[in-house]
Amino acid sequence: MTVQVLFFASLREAANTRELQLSLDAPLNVRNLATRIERDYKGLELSGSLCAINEHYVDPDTLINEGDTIAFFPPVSGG
Amino acid sequence: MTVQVLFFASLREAANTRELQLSLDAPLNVRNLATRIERDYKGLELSGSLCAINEHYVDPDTLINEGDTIAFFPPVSGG
Amino acid sequence: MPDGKNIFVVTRDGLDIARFMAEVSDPAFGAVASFLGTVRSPNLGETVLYIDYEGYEAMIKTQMQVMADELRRGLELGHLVLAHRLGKLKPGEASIAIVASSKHRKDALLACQTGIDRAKDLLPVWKYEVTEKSQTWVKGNSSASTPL
Amino acid sequence: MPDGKNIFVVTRDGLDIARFMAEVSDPAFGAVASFLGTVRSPNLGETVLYIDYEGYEAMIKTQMQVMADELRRGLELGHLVLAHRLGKLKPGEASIAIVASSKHRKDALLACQTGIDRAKDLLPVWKYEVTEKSQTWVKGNSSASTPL
Repeated sequence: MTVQVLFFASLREAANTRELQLSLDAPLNVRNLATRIERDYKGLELSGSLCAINEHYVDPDTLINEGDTIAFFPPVSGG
Repeated sequence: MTVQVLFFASLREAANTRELQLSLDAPLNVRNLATRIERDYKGLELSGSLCAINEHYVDPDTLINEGDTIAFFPPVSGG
Repeated sequence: MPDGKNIFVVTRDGLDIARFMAEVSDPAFGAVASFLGTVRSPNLGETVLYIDYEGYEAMIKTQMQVMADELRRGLELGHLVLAHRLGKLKPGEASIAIVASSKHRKDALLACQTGIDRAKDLLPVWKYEVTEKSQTWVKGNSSASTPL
Repeated sequence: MPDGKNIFVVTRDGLDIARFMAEVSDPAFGAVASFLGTVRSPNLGETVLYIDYEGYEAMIKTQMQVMADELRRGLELGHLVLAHRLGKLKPGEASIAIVASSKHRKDALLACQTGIDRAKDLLPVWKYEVTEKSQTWVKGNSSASTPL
């Protein structure tokens, strides 16, 4: 399956990109995806990050589906 | 002693004036003054009213002094 | 950090909320909260034509000082505006404004919340409400002092 | 009574608080409350030059809808504006605004209070703070979901 991955703030800087397209083998959850990204992108540390799928917050156990947009970012600091 | 008495809202309407100058014999408290005003101004009912002396709220037992400005008014309804 | 200033306004003109917010804004204080009370219509099912606000102007300012002192004792505030309009106001027009700044968001918000409750207790203002069907002094309610 | 409307704003321009207050004002709702967060300087003893706010814009609007639904479940609100500014903001400039109207004063005030807390939890925005001495991503804190 194909998914879009987004990074923000310090993770965007560490990944040196805002956006990736990835082809993945299902079934896969957010934690598995994070592990794969950390393996492929040295220096990108996702531990402690939050994740959203299709603009809604999800926990690391959440399963990923074809076509999802998956965002990784540090704890938010807006307001 | 001489004092100034003010009325507001429905009490101003019932007294048909906003302001009186009164000469009084001391000592006298707010309750005594109210009784005297009710005696002299028929139709002016002060029971349930609030009182302020020199722009500060006071209870009915408060003593009145020479030169005081004494206001009677209904419970406030501003805001 | 600059000292907080108090601004007390009693006026027959429209309350200029944008100006009040500019008055309290200050880089030293990162939070600005405001509360506006406006004339509501319909009220209790009746269409309101206007409310005529009568006030004891000198005492309103004295009691605004009492309120500001109270609020500043309990809260860490920056600048504070307390404003009440008098005269005839149409539905939707603002009769009262409380605007506060503070370093931390909790204080400015609590100033508005506590402030509007205290304003309704303390400010010597009376509403004469004129609706399509009636005209009456709005019954007040205050714990400011013991009634006669 | 008219239905309450939601207005969500994500912008790189200045937040026009007077316009937001006009948007929520309605004779049916007698209370209008607002909260503005502004860039504070000094912060932790250092003079701030600017804060650059990065945001995930589509998700900010989605989460504003989540916030509005939450607030309306617990409170009897009229109209509601949720607004966040992005980009470089100087000290004193407003980064976030919450403006609500309600029939009774308690609801609009609680919408601001609960709203700013939830906004800090839910809105995907990150601050890059540039002071005279340093430039850092401000450490965030959110209970929106379990971190990795």
